[in-house]
Amino acid sequence: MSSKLYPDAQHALAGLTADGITVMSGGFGLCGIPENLITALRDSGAKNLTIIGNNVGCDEHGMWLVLANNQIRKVLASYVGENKILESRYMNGEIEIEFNPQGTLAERIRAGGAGIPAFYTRTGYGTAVAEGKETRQFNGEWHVMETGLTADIALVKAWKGDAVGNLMYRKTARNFNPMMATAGRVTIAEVEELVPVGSFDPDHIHTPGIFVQRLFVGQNYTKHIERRTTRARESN
Amino acid sequence: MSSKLYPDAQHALAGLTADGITVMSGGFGLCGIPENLITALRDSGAKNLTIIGNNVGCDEHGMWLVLANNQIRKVLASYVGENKILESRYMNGEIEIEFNPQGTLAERIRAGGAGIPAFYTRTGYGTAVAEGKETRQFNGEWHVMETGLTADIALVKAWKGDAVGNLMYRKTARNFNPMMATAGRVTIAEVEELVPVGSFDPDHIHTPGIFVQRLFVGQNYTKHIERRTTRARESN
Amino acid sequence: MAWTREQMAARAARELQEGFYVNLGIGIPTLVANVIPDGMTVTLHSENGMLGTGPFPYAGEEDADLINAGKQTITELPQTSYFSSADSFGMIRGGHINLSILGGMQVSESGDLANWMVPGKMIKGMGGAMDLVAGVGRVVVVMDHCEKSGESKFKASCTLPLTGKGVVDLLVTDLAVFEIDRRGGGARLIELAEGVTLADIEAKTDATFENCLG
Amino acid sequence: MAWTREQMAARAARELQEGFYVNLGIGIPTLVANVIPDGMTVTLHSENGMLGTGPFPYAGEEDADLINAGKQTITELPQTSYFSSADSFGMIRGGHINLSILGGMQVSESGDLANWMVPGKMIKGMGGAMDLVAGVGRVVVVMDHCEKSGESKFKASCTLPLTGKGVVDLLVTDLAVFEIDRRGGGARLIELAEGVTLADIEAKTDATFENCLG
Repeated sequence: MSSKLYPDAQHALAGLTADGITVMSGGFGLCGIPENLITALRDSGAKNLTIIGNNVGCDEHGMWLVLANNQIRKVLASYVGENKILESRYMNGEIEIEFNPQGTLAERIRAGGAGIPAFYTRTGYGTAVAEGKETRQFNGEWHVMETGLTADIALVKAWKGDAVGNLMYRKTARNFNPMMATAGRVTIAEVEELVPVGSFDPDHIHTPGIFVQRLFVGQNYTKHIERRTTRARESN
Repeated sequence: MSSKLYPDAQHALAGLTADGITVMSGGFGLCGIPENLITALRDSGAKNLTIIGNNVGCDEHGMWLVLANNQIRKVLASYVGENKILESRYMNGEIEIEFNPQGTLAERIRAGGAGIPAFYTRTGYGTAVAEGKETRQFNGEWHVMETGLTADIALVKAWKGDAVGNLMYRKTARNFNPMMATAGRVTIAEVEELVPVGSFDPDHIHTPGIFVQRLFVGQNYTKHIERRTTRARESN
Repeated sequence: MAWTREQMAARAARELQEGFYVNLGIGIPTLVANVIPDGMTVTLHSENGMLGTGPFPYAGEEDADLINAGKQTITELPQTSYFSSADSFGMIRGGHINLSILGGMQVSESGDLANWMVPGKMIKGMGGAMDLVAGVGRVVVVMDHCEKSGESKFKASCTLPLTGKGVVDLLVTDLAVFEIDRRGGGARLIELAEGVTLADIEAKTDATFENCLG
Repeated sequence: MAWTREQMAARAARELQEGFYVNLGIGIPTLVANVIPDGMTVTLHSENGMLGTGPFPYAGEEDADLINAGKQTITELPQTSYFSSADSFGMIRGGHINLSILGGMQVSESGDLANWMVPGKMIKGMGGAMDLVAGVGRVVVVMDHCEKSGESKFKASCTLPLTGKGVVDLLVTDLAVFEIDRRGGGARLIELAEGVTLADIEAKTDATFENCLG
């Protein structure tokens, strides 16, 4: 049997990176990002990348590593704060950012993976987001046409996975990962734990293995927390 | 706290049925159909219903009960075989059937629930399904515009549910139920088992409670099997 | 003379109803979570993929896989469910969230909202705000009535790029509360903060509004 | 003189490749599951919401919640996953299924397929067939070469209402195998069933085809 299992991120990315490709990368902020794959993407040195993701890391973390290594030409994201290099490059015109409303971005990726080339949404009507896009009334309300997104490779972070590529995510680390898994021409998943095939309850699987072409167990997760908020313990 | 819990199907449907309403009903064939709600819908006597479902029951079972009681005016479905009353009424022009490709039907319901008024699909291009619909090229391929579907009430069958409306389905009984849960102006779910709030692993929930307005524990499930296929046990 | 942030949050909290599913934006709207009336069941939605957000964790119990849309560490509740971003915005866009309370830079008398960018300054992005205002059934904006410069933020028409056109139903400022008709029926002044007079509002408001004070 | 149903299924099975995700239609295509080459991993998709369909259950172990798209009771395998109909057709429409093998009433030389209705007869519906032929990367149709009346089912153009236009890549009949270019490049005869001659095919085929027999 051909195996989807790879020993590490570098091997899992081998042969897939090249200058100018489009890369989807899961995560919301630094939550649920494919840390190992991002590092391997940086180490690949591939240039002029288009990155599709809700964010582009934040200072010193996540996709910032690839950005700081001058590998990114264009970004599709909904929010890029807390990222000084990106700010300065964007203001200097060195990098292109296409801002997408977060739900539109999520739906565009879901559509791309599901073979839907375009759909209509109320989101963004009457705003800069609708400029240059077709608008149209349905049920008396104006809508904007948005198109599906796919990528040359999709980098996905899951909690547990098995050798056929079935994945489960954990808590809010799920976010954009499931849709991106469907929208990569090649989808590479890193997991915290590899479980034996058959150990998942098949009703619990979030991403069926059909969407995952390569899989490996990630290492040394830092899981940096952007805003550590806590409450005081009630005294007895 | 306002409760979503009702004692049975009749109480859960109370006040929601009326002549001429549109009803979504989950299931694929007789698998995963809301048996209790279908019986209660029949007993309500509401007429001129539009039924949205993959099928309309089969002889003596499922939505056939409502059909046989002369309550249905129009059907949106992908397959209506094994249903003699429907056949004869359709051939006699007594009932209208809008045939939808199964995936288009599923996506239209998903779109309706997700606030997408229309989307494009390759499915059906160049066929009778595309007649009267807008067609359009994306990426050099012809597509058909399909619209989102919602319903006055959505009748959903789940395996387990809790008092806030969180649902889990079982095996292939999931099918159309999750999308329909999102697309009913009022969604009523019947479950085989009510579990305490907090007993679901929140990563395993298929339908978050936000989509469910009313819930009850169903009784006397027949779960009729349409095609009982088995294999011989290997001799030792 | 004017409401505090906490008082603005408390006024916004009066829009909550039993059983509501609510999305709270960053800033003052976050404070609404602290003033949900006792005995009222309100489920908080976080657009990064969670229904039923709980309080901040105890120190030492933070979970990097469990954050809200403001990227703060939070906790789950017994009723919590997790889902993907696509499903999360399906809830928003599909009209399943009853109420969205969010901050604003400018609101117009026709219900336009600007809260995501200032030309010439770094654009951080709109995040989920455009989806929320376009999809949620009722949108409440909480913001200061005026800029520090004294310029009214409640305007005849927004001068900043819009987040949504005709999307605001209620505006709570530190001075007053306005109902806005998204369908072009205009704005109505319905409440004043303690010690604020109609003359104050008239002096500090660029928008046209009907006086509907009790 | 002509292939049996089993032989047609075996020929269709030669289109399988290691690691493929495959959807099998009702009828002869179902038989393909019995002739998957030993040692080859092929995952069967059932469009009602399952990847990794297993064999029929032992008598007494049928589960009404576990059926395939033909509504037959089946079993699950260690790698099985379940999902909704929307997700299932997302797999199909999104091009994630490698191969669809399905039956046909008529196929045209340009790859049109008709297999869902006959005017004047009861229309049962297209089920998932239109989605499969529109979405799956490679579509193989398995059908008898002729009607019982002797009329060719492989035609210059279909006379029955279409399931899809320009969607068939390979046609396996009981007499021969044809490759079809969806992009208008025409049909090519590539194999004959044992004992069948080119003259037989020419006599029994309405479609124009290029003879590419080895």
